[in-house]
Amino acid sequence: MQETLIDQGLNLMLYGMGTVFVFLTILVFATVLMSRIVTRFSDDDVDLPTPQSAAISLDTTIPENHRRAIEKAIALYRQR
Amino acid sequence: MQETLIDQGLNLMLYGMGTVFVFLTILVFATVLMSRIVTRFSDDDVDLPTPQSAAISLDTTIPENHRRAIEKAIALYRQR
Amino acid sequence: MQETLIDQGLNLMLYGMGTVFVFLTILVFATVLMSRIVTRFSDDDVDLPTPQSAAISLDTTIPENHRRAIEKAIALYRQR
Amino acid sequence: MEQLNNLWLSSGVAQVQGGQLVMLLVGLGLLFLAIRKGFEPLLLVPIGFGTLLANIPGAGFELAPVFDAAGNLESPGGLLYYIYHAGIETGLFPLLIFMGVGAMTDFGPLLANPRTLLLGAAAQVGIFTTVLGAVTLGHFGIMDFSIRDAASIGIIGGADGPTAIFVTSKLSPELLGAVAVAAYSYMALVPIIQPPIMRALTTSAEREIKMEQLRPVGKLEKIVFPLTLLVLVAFLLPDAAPLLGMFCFGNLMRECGVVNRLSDTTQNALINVVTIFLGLGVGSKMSAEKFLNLETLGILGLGAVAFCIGTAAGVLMAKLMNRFSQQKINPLIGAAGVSAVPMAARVANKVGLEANPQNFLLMHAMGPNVAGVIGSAVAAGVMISLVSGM
Amino acid sequence: MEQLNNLWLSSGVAQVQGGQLVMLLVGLGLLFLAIRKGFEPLLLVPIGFGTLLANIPGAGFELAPVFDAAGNLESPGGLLYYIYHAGIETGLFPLLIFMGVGAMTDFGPLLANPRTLLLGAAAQVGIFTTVLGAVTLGHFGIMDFSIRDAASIGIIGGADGPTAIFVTSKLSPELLGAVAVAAYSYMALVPIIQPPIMRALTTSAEREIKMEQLRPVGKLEKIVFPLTLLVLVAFLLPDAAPLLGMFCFGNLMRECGVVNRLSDTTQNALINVVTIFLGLGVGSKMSAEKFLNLETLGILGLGAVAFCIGTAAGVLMAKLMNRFSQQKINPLIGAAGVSAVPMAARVANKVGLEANPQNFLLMHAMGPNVAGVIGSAVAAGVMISLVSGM
Amino acid sequence: MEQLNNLWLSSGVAQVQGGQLVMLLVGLGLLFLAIRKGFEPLLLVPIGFGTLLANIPGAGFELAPVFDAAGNLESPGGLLYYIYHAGIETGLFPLLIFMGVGAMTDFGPLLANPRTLLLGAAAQVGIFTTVLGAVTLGHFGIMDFSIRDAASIGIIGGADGPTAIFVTSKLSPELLGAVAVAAYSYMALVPIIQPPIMRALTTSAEREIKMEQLRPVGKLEKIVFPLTLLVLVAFLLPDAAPLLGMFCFGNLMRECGVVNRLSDTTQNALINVVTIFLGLGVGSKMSAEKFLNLETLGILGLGAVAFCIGTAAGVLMAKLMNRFSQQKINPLIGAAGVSAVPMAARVANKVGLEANPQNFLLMHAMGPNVAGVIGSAVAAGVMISLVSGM
Ligand code: NA
Ligand code: NA
Ligand code: NA
Repeated sequence: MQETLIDQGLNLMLYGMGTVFVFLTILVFATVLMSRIVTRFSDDDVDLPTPQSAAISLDTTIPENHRRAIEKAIALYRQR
Repeated sequence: MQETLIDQGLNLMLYGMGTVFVFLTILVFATVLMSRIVTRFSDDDVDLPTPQSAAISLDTTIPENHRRAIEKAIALYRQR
Repeated sequence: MQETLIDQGLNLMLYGMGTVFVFLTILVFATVLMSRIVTRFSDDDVDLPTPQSAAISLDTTIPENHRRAIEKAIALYRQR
Repeated sequence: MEQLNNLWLSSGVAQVQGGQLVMLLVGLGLLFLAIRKGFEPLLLVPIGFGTLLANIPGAGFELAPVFDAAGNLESPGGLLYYIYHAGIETGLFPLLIFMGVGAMTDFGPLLANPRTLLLGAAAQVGIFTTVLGAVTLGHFGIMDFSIRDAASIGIIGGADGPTAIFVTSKLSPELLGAVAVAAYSYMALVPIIQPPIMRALTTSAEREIKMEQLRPVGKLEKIVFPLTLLVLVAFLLPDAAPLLGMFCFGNLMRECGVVNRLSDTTQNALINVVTIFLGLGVGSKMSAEKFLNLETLGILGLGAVAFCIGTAAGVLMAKLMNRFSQQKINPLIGAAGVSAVPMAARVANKVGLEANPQNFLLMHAMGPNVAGVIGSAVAAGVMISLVSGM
Repeated sequence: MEQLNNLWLSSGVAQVQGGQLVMLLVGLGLLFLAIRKGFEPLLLVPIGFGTLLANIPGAGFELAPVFDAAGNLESPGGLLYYIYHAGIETGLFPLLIFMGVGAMTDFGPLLANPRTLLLGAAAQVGIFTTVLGAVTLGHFGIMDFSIRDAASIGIIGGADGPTAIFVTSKLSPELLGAVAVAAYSYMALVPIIQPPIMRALTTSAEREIKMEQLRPVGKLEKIVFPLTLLVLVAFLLPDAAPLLGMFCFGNLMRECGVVNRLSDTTQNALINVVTIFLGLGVGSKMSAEKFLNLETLGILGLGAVAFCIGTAAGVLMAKLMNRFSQQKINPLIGAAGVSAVPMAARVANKVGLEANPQNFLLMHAMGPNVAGVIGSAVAAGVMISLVSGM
Repeated sequence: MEQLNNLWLSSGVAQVQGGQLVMLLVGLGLLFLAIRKGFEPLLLVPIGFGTLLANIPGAGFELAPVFDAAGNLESPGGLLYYIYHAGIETGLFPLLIFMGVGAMTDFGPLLANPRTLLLGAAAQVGIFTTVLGAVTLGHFGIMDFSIRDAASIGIIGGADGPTAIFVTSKLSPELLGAVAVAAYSYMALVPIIQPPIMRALTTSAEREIKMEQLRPVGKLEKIVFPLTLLVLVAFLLPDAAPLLGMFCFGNLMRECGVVNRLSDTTQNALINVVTIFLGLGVGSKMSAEKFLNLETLGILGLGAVAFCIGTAAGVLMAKLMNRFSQQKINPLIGAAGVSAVPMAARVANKVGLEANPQNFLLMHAMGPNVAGVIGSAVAAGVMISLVSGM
């Protein structure tokens, strides 16, 4: 059966809009469920670990250049 | 007519240097003209608009990492 | 002569470990030698020249964005 | 004299065609809008300048490289050629932008009120009614739109630049310039397009609805959410996986707290470089024969319609949800579901403040706002999959 | 109805295979280790997420592009395909990472005490005994390991991620996922793996040895050292030149003091971008058929053995050196010779503090630590050269 | 024993050729100049190190990749191969550098005194007289220079590294190493080359000329200028459009004020990364057979001549302009027309201060200085166009 362009457009609208709604509705439930589980299993938010390790010298949380910028900012400020 | 290498070089010099001078001379006039028009049409320099919008979260003028560096610099300085 | 897999492994171990040790041993001597020569030829460490030049506008030791971050940090701090 | 003649023949004045002249004006116009009017300058400055470069007669910015029989380079291609084929035709640049956008997105407001995902879904109605409009124009021969073109035009209604570029570069590359320009222009026009529609569809009482304060969202929830979304996408809608996968990856880097240096670079150097190239690459498709035709007018018109319908659908969906729920939603935040992050959320806030100067809707509107990004990425995945099979 | 069927067929649930499901769990497991347990998150977050993306059924992240007969693109490839082939298959990403690592490395402690280079050499024993273990498993048909596979597995013992990825992508690309995961996991486990071995092989008196303070190292020495190393590599071991050459280049940019802006970018934006892509690219090789087999178990087991032997060899070498030298070395710093910078040096410091709370070994351990990087790059060069000729 | 023999055969000592040895010394010499003498270190450190890497016997840094009949990779290429072919052969790296340089350039002083554009034009005389010198050497068989080579050598006189690399990679790739080294070396030597010429051609009275203070230039003028320049290029000289187009694009991003984050990245991360790769790629062309020959000596000699003539022409042009104008120009700023930004402007300032300690010429000299960049880009465009047609 030959589909006209309009048929194709209608199909696209129907299935497309349907998928968007179904997917996002499922996502609503999944999110609510996830939040409940997560909130129950973690008593508090503070319990996230500080990372123990990092690759070679990559472990500074403040990037090197920022650290330097900061130090220079402070040094400059003091000089004044 | 077969051109010698020197002919080619002379041609290159003649047309090349000519183009450079003609182009930059025109640019002088265009620049003067542009400056006059621009200065007339904008009474003042202050009238440049602040941009109204930006893409998703891209609108912070101070990049995020700088902002953080700044905040850390200030926090560090205060601690001392 | 057909080599077994184990022969290949033994060869790899023998020549590999040998190369690692020979190379790093040579490097020990080369480093000691280099340090002696360098320490003799440079009376002091302070004599390294400050670079005289740089390409177009590339000569700021503090990258532009850091400089700006610093200036903003100081300005912000003062405002408070 | 021969050289002089060659120089003249190679000059732009001798080579220029009317179309190129007009396109140069279009490029200047885009720069004017971007710089003077503040229209999404991060994209429209590169797109506008790319338009200029691509339409310089004889400059060869979009020439393909030429190789001899042995595969050696005879003459290199133009800059825009390389950018377009390496980054846009392959889809890499939009995906990297999505990674960066993910790293910049805070899902906190959405997680505090997941129902607002439905507002992000509703606003995608704009996409699909526009598809219908485009096929109607095509069906009656008014404009030369195929189903692939219609899908690319519809996605403008998603109000999401990289998504629009991703879809259009896959389905209708020749429309890329017009679609991208329309998408970013209307995103910039959100503060003008949306408020009248929002006011028309709501009563003053509705606009004054105060929403309860959002609950605080824990770090762990924020870490698990992008993974939840990715798993759902993996099982239900793999067609949307490229866009949403990179989006979730960026967001996970942001939230997990252990790769801050990667997240920083993603949000700054990487996304900035890719933005420049993406814009130039889009500009390279702004040639006269592709842009200066009736279809472009159709695209601009349909795009405006898409934005209006999407806005209306978001507002109406919020009103519908209020029928069935105790916790009332201010319908203004429904308009933020079109995405256009963060502009649409600000507009909702502003219109809300007009009705009630104490009513701050910004954080509430951020939920549907980011939901709209997810919604249009889903729509993009569905359309690419369905249209490819048609 | 046809469309609905198509949608269903294109959904992940309809396409998923058992192996993919397990690999998705593996990916989530890696993310858990990286985020919750702090296992080398900079690499394991991208690798873990890449594993998820590569195993989404029907998402096509690792599909190759399709060209028509005229060479025009018919359908673009997936993101992970481009990343893998452009950056990992070519070796570019590991080399750029090495440049960045060089720019982050301070050779000062090594220059102050060059003898510690021998500790870095000794720790590579772990690599080669592991090779022997792998060929033994292969020889007796217990596992399907070739000599190329054995070399790739051995390099895990080098405790150096980019080196392991560089070697494996050249010799046994199909093992890349397992080898990279093993390498980074064990690097993260150094604080658990090493201390018992270190304590077992040393007496309390040995652990209490105080080392004399390191002499200050001049700027000029630091500038000349990478050049000395490069010249030695050039003349004695060109096979190690790609890795060590880029390492020396990065270090020279760091130390020379006149290209700080290049060094800064190398240590930040550049290495961060490459790290993200390297991780995703490795993840793309984490497919069920390549990862879910007995060989992976063998690789994980042999990798653990390699780390243990390397640690032991470093400690024992230090004890051996003490036999022949007046200036005693605390044997704990020998364990830092496996590299795993800077973790192994910290572990040496910590175990030393247990024995004598006044004894700070960190700077002393940094010498063998960076020596271990050189040592495993040398081993990598030798193995690639020898194995390619076998 | 066989392995031992293989190891020996693969070692550098067994493979090294005299030429490589000398080139390693050349590389070390470039690094010495860059680090110790401060010769344009941002380019000469990568070029020098690239020279070392390219001349390590057996390291394969510039090997091409090998593919089997089915198109699969058999052995990957070397790092320098990929860098050269992706970024230099295509012209991408010089163009991106030009974008970054544009984003770093302030046209204010030029806009305040547009006449100084003529000084930037005059200084390009150095380029074309050098072309003439090179073809003369070629014509009489003294050196083996074609017209393409002569154009590449002449462009050294433009005192603009990326322009020289762009032209040479298009016209005479085999001369790339020598031309780039000459260009950057002489740019670094500007403080030594220029002052004697400037003093010889001016009277003390001329050197003491005080110029009136520059008028303030508005933001809008700075925004419109790059667009004006681009439009002129588009219509009159499309051959110069690639270089000047990217230059204008960078400058527009800088001045327009609405895309600061793009401009920042262009001036920092992006230009730094490209600079590293550009330098390494140029270094890859520093092989013995291409560099160690009489032609290199000729190139170095002609390059020096080009700088001297360019300097002289700039100074004389300023004196000529003073004949016809009321507002006197200090002829010292004519020397800044060779570009070599910002070095030549500083030299003009310094020589001016010697004559009159109250006379600050720096800002006045920045006008001809940036005009010199435009001038040599124009010359580059003309030469590429004319030479390609010869
Ligand atoms: Na949207
Ligand atoms: Na190691
Ligand atoms: Na110049």
